[in-house]
Amino acid sequence: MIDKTSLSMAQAISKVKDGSTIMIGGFGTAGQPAELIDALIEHGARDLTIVSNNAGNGDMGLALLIKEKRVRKMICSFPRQHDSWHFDTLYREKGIELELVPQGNLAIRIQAAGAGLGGVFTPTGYGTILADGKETREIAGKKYVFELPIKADIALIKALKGDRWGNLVYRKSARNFGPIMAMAAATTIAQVKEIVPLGSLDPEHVITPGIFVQHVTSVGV
Amino acid sequence: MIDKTSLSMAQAISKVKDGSTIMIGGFGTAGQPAELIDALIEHGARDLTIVSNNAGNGDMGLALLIKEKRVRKMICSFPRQHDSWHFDTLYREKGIELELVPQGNLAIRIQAAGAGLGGVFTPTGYGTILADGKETREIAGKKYVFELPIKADIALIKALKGDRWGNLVYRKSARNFGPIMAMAAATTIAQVKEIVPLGSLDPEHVITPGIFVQHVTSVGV
Amino acid sequence: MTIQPLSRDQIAQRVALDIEEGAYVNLGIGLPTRIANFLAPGKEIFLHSENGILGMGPAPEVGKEDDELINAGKEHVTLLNGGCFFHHGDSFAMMRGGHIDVCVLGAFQVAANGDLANWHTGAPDAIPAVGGAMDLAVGAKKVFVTMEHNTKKGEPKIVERCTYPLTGLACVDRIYTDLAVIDVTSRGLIVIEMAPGIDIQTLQNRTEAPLHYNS
Amino acid sequence: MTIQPLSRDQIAQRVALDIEEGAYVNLGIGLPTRIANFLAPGKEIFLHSENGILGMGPAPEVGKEDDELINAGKEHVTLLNGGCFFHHGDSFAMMRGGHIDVCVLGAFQVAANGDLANWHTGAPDAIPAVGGAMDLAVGAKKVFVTMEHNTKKGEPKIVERCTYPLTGLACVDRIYTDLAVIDVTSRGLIVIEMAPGIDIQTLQNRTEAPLHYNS
Repeated sequence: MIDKTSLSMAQAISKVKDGSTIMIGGFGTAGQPAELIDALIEHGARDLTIVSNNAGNGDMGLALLIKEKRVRKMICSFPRQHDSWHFDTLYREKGIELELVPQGNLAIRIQAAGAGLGGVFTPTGYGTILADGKETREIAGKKYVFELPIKADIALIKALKGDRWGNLVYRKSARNFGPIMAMAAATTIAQVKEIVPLGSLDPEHVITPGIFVQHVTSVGV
Repeated sequence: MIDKTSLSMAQAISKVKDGSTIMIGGFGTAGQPAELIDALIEHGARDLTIVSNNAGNGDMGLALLIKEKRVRKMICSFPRQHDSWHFDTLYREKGIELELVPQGNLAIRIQAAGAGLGGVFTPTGYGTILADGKETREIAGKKYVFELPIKADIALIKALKGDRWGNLVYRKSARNFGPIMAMAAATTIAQVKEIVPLGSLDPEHVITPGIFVQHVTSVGV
Repeated sequence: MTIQPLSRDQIAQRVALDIEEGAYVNLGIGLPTRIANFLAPGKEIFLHSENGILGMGPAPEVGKEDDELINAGKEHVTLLNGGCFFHHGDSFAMMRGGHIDVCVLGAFQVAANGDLANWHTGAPDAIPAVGGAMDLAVGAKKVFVTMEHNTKKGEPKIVERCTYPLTGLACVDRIYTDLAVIDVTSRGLIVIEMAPGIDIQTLQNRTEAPLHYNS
Repeated sequence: MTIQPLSRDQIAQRVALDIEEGAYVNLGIGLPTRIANFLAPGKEIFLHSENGILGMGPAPEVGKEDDELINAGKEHVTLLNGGCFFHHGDSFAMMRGGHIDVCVLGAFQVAANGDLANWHTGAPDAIPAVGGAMDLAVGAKKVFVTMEHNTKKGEPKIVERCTYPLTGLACVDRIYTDLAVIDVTSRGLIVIEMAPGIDIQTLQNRTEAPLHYNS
């Protein structure tokens, strides 16, 4: 019997190694896997590359991971927020590397990794400093920038419900990056509010098929 | 009030012009919008480019459209089936052009069009005759072929239910190409078994958001 | 007659007039978000949020906020009957793929050729953050900009060439400021409306790029 | 002892032994489809179908067929408890993106370096059709091939170089025929099992490419 819910959060997170690339779901705090990030902080891995839309809020979660200097590099679209002071401080001190990626290029590069593409030509960012040094091409009269896939060793995502085969459903705008990050990581760990019996998720309504998820861990209600 | 269900099937299909590129959903007969294809046959448009996984079955639908020499070119992955005699005959007579595309490249090229990409590097087909003459590139030690997006003037798809804003849900493996074709066509016409009141589709379960659909037409039960 | 610049709400109200029923619309953070308040209640207009919402409704009643139902500015919103959710891949396919009819963005500068600068002042100590602005700039069928006509120091924001880092090239279709509504065309900037009390010469004085008028 | 070639069902049964619990597996049209019949009922194995199914179950009872629940060979199937549906984009992301652990394909020819030819005879009047074979060949973590060891005319199908148009380059990991199970390795073809009654020399005689054995 395959049971992807069998590991504790700490056991699942122990797959993270120093130097890993980790995708973290969420748009602001919506969809952010707070408990998994706490487990990652507890775990102690260092020298991480984090792929996430933002660079942490307040003093918790990703912001705390950054504060503790465990993040070597952030790949994100919108680090600056009203409460991103830990990132801001470290960035100004040159204590953290930043690869700033337009949000849609972040999404498509993650998707490209999940879908096994070598790269894509995207119109976004053409002619801007975020395309500096990148290959460009005119295709059918429009200008594009070549972007490489972004893949990860681990994805940490938050969903609403999951089953022992790893099937997931999400809730409202907390879905955001979860489904595409699950596809782009070698190991995806999903925290869910509820683990449900196999077969209780309608096969028409599953958003992330279990093939993209290696561990499902419950955070209770 | 926006009501995408207001046109009859014939009125919706009248948007097709001679020389149009038309995507037709379905994998074999599952998900094939049979009534819309009948309306297209009735409509009379000629010199069509058809993008569809197969090249018609038996004597009806797409096979009939091909038999009537209304299709200039097929873009598909698997034209040959046990009952694809109309395509087979016309192809051997050089009465129809064929662009044979590996199924996953067909899918990703349709997705690239829907997502506004200029093109993608795909590993599929590398080193085969289906990549003859195409640009290739080695990226991170793996070989890829450059493929251009495939977009369409019209997509004809089949779904289970739709509402007046164009939101769609599908049924089982009849979903197949519907969602990605809807994204890649300037005008998408969906035939549904049932038009349901706005709000009766759960916002978490909508598979094709209405933004990708211009007309919804009922074929009854 | 003294110049009566439009208030921020009046600018939002003016943009709302140009959004047609049935349009798929993305409203940027800040002033553009306010436009939603002025859309005619009888018109069905589809508001898109980059974080995976179509059919976004107004702010919820106090006490009914849901932290998992937020807009791009991370403010609480609601979902209309008929709205739906989707992931970031599909959301940016809508934006990049030309499916959004209108986006409305704020700006630091717009150039005469439609170049847009709205994400970065270029200041060396600024924390850069781009979000979805570049995707909207290249992907929306029409790009509208709302901004004050001049900076607080009185410098023009409609310029010959942007001095701030660009968001997108030749992408702006129409500019709404407190002083005027201006179309960006292949024949240059064409003023189509002016605020009460302002004259052509005064508007030009406050604008670096040359303005034209349909005669 | 006379040679006792494996029947098609025996080949399918043999492949089934090599599929581990928890594997995500795509079974090609024809002989590979039969493998499903021989998977140990106690093992949970996830069958993927390119047309948007994960967790495919066996053929339905007579009278319970559903034309909208079919496999890649357009045969009626069922869905297991815990299975799900998705569109073609996601389905081929699974295949091309390295998410499928094992695919099993039929073949016209396999070369010593793992090149696979299974979609087109190259005959001038043949109607070409490729389907998802090329995606599986490049994308699955392991590519298994099942085929008769020789053509009906007795020609070898395991060759130095494929003469038929290729499906994928250096992609085959293991070959299952009626006469042997052969691994494709960087050191060449290594025979790991032979059918009852066949000897090394006879097997080599029926094989164009040189065969090796682990001593």
